[in-house]
Amino acid sequence: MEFLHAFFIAPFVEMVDQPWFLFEVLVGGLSAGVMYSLVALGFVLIFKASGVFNYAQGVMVLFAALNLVGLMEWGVPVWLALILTVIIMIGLAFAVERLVLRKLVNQEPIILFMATIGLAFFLEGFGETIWGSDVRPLDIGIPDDVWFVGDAMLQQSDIFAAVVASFLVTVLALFFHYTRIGRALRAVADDHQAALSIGIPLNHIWIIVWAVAGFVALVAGVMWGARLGVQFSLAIIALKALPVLILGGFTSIPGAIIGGLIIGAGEKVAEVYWGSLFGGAIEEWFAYVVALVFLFFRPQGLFGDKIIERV
Amino acid sequence: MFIRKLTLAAAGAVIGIAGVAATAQADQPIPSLVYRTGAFAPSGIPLANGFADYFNMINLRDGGVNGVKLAVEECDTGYSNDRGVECYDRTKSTGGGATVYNPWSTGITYALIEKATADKIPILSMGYGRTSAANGKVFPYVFNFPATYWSQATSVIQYIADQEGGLDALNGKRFAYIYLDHPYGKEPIPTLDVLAEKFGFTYDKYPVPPASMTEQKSIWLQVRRTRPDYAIMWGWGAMNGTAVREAAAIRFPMDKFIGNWWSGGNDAVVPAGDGSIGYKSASFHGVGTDFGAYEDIKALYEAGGGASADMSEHNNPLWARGVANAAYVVEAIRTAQAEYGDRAITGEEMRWGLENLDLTDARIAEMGLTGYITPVKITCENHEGQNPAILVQQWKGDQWEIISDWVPAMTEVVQPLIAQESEQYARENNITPRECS
Amino acid sequence: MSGVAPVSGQAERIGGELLRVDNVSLSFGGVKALSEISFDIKKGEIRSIIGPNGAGKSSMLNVVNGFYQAQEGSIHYKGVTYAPMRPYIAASNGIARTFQNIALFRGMSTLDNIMTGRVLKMKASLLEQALYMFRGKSEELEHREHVEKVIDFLEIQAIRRTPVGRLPYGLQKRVELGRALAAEPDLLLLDEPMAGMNVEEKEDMSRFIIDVNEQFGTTIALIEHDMSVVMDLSDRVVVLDYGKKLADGTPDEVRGNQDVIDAYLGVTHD
Amino acid sequence: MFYREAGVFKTTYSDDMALLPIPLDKFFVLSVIAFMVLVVPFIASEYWLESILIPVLILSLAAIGLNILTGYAGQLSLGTGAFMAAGAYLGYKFVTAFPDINIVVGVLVGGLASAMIGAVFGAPSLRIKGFYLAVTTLAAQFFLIWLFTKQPWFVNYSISGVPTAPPREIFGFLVTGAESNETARYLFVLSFVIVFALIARNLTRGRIGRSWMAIRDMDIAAELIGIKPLQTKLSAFAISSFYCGMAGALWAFCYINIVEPSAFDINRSFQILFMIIIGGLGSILGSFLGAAFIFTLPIFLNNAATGLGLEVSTALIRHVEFMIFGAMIIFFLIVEPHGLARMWSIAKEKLRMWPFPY
Repeated sequence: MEFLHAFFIAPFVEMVDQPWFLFEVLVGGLSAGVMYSLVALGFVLIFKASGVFNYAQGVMVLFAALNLVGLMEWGVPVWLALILTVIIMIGLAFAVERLVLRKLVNQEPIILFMATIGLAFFLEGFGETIWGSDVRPLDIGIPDDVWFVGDAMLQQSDIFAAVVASFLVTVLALFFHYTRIGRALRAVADDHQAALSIGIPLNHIWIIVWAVAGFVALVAGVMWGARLGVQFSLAIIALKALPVLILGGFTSIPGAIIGGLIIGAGEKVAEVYWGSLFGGAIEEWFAYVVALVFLFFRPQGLFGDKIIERV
Repeated sequence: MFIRKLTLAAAGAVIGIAGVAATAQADQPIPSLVYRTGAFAPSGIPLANGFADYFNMINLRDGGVNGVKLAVEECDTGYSNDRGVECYDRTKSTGGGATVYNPWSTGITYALIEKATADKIPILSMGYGRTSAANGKVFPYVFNFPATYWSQATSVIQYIADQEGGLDALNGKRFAYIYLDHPYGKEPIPTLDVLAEKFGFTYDKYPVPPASMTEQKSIWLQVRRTRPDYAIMWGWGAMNGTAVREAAAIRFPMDKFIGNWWSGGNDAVVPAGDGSIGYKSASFHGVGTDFGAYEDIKALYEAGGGASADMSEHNNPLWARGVANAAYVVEAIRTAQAEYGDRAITGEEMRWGLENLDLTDARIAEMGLTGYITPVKITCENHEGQNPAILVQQWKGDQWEIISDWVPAMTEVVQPLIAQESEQYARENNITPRECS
Repeated sequence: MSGVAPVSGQAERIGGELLRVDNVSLSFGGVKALSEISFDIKKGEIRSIIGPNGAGKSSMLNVVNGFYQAQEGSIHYKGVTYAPMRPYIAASNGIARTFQNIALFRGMSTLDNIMTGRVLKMKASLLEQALYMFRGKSEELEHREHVEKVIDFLEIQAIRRTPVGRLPYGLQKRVELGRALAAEPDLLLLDEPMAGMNVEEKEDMSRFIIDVNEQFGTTIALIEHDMSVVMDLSDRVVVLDYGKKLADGTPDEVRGNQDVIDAYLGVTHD
Repeated sequence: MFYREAGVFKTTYSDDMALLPIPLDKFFVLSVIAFMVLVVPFIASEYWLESILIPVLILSLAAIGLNILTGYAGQLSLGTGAFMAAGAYLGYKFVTAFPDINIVVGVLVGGLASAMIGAVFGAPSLRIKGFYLAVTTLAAQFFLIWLFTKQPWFVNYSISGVPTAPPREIFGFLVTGAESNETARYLFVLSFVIVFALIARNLTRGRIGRSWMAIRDMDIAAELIGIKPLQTKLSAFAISSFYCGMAGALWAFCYINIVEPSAFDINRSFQILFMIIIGGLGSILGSFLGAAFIFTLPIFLNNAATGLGLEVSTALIRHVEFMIFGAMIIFFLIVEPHGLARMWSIAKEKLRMWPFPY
């Protein structure tokens, strides 16, 4: 009885009692969600264009951030470090296409998926070999003051992250709609033959899309690194992008964003209001279990394409 | 179906044996269960460096302890319990048998107590591990001087009371206890429960899962809502830096945020930048490079034998702790050698050395560590030492500064708990406590 | 098509109704794939379904063995009415099939593929299988013997141990037929068994179909594009176009039907 | 021309379907088993038994488990660690609740409990597949580990949450706990592994194994020939988890001697996945090869560095290890998706032809 009360009634009473706090929790959750979204976005880009489920996206985020921090530690100015990191990520795209994707073309998706797990491990080891495994603070001048909205305290960095994320999404949307390459990428998602008929070889499409995903990873890495510091153990958190994808659908960019926000806000609300009931730390698995339950009802995700099986 | 494995195994065997043989028999093998990789590396690296530096300095300066070279053999545990056990098994018989284990992890310590006891190798869990192992009658092979977690918890509460104007002022106070969800973080909870009841304060527990310890947003949101009078932290690895950072972000008053001595390294305060100024933590040794023996360590670095990539790391209390730990080990070896002769001693002899360790101020001065490590005297029944106490240090933005005198533990609270827990352990495991006369 | 023996002895070979499709309609998201189709299949006959591409032939077979569930109509099989049919019911009541695009288990050997055809007849418990004792062993042996007969019948002894993914197309088709035969079906659904084959392979396959029908008395429903094969093999033919039934009758009747001729020659409907 | 099958004529299907139809193979396997049982305990050092053979054998068992699910039934799982944990914690619970019942039963109960949990988390596999399923197995990974860490009931309310394995005997020999002799533990683990490897072999070549592979290769066709997808997938999940659960219980009881969560975290799940990819998907032999390879590679690297007199930091070795694993996964997927097991059979084929090139 007591448990039922604590589960069904008390949390809601609290929410109504202290609306400013609920607001803060939601904002905090959404800002965590933006981070998931940024990782998920990279997944979606690659999945749409090449059908590859890139498990390594989370590690790519950290790899990009680590390169940036590492270069900055060498005294490279921020702008140059950013450019160099983008070049590194493009180089990575080339290497992945040449050494991995090209050799696994026409393999089953699950094989490619496992190959990206291998890639994730390789990148992690490679990044740590070069840069070491310390946690590195990333300071590129993202504001870290607070604003008060009524009683609620908002972190400027959270707002900043949200702004950057929406900017990035807008840029990507424009890129997909108004550039030749962008249109080709969309075409290839629907039909590989169609893309070829536009005159862009499939290999190039792959390189481009991995490079774009690398760029998204860098943005995510910067936001993330500024908030939590840069180190590879964050890859575990980056894994949360997977349930986000299930929620949002594997092929939908808006899905990745909205899925991320739902997961982020949901897990924070669950943890703050219900966590202590179960001994805390339920946000470890909350996202995955939500995804699991969701799969029973809508396997294609909120915005994904419906799966039709044929013989 | 097994044969291929055997071929592989055989290939490994050749190299495996070569590896084992690399440590010469005459040296004193000192396994070091480090974690230079993974999420706990930020804390583990300075510890491992300080630990190695002191031994190597002794080798360089004195040619070892009475002519016996100290051979440090590192094995990376990643702070994971099972890999700690693997490392133990892997290193326990190298070079004529391990001298003593310093697991650098409460979880690994718990995992090794029975094994090491069966193998007759002592464990020195300096300021961590199983608190009730302070009872040397039940745990002859485990040492946890100069203070245990339970003692530390009482000292921290005592310190808060001192700040607030006496133990009575604790009544009605609310604390937040933020801890790594690991044997380490759970260890002081029974004591905190006793203290809460005794002094009438309450505390909320916030476990931080090791797998995602850099994501603490929801914890600090709750701290912000409950507005506790003090926040106490048992954190480690990347958790420390994140916690201090998040605390700064919600504008939690830093001088009311007290970490235990493992949350008092540079890794805890650097990530938050200026936001962490004023953060406090416990300690049980000095900090900085202002001690006599440091000249010899500098010589080691000049000779190219230092472990730290950057000597600025030596301002980190965790590096100092590695040095302190090594210094205790060296003194225990000396003690054992005085009894058994100047040669590489066995684990069993080392146990005797630890149990008869009597490190006086005079001896500490000879070592050039005055003000750096604290005197201890170990007896057969008490493996925690006689006067468990903490220092409180505060982060000033570029360095730590000791801001308190020794805050003694409430031994009257801790001792009965130790007795009770260790006796229960003895009962459950059919151990007859030995006689100490 | 020379070389295919004329069907003989129809009178005693063909029995009563085995399966009847009643007013079946099937649509995918608003697009009608089949509308109000009815026909029957008699015991022991070779029944063909023909029609241009996209006529709904494969969908028809899929409805019969329950892979697609028709929104309307019912399937009567061996005197029982199913609305709709379910795959497991179909398989366990003796309906087996092959597929237009080969649906073999590519990672498994020919032998194992055909053995899977016997799966419904094997009853050994998990424990018996785990220990390879009692029924776990005896069953394997017993069914292996049957499968070897199928292998002999289809003349594929030499590729017994080869993973089917490595076999040429024609042989894969044959293995797939073998898998269906291993189930000792009462009704065998063949979806374009000769697609993509050369003349010799087609002759072989035709021979197997006739032999199956004659030797084992298996009823066969066949989709095929090659008209001469259809006309030679079939007892009766159903013609579909745009999901509708155009004609139904003996090969000769169908051949003379004006609608069928129009459909095949591409005359626009008006 | 020493290794050959020519001249071996099988006159019954029974002979042909024997576990090892080629006499030389049979002789070979039997002698390896005999060697492992009769010779190894006498020649292997404590270090070898305790730090290499025991863990490799246990991990082989877990790899067989995952191979049943992923290699045979085609369902990718990233939750192997959690299913091992289920076996370890529930096995521990059972063993401490019924101290008089034989430890063998304890390990089996751990396996059974894990099998049930595996079946529950396998349930979504009916509707989803591929990486969708992989994500739900991550749910199992994170949820179960959380559950075992958070609920003190699972560890009998031990303060540290890291209880030690209780000492238990078989035929008067201690086989678990810190006091037990490593040879006894080795033989205990080995007998489990031999028995269950044989059982796995029987299962995978029989009806249920063919059903698994049919579902893996083409689930729709499998359903249409009468293989029930739900039953087949769930049986794969349950049996796979049974193996993993036993491996988890053995890991806790006979290897690290403690019951604790970090041994079963997501890295363990990946480690075992790597074992089956490198060893060979869909191969029992490959499970052994992969386990031995992945487990000994870091030790090998370590000793190689020391042996060559290189001053390499422990951290660097670990990082290099990650790189090598990652690169090898990609390499094997590209060059030899059937892993070491296939390389072994190619070698055998070569041996059969030897000394002729064809």
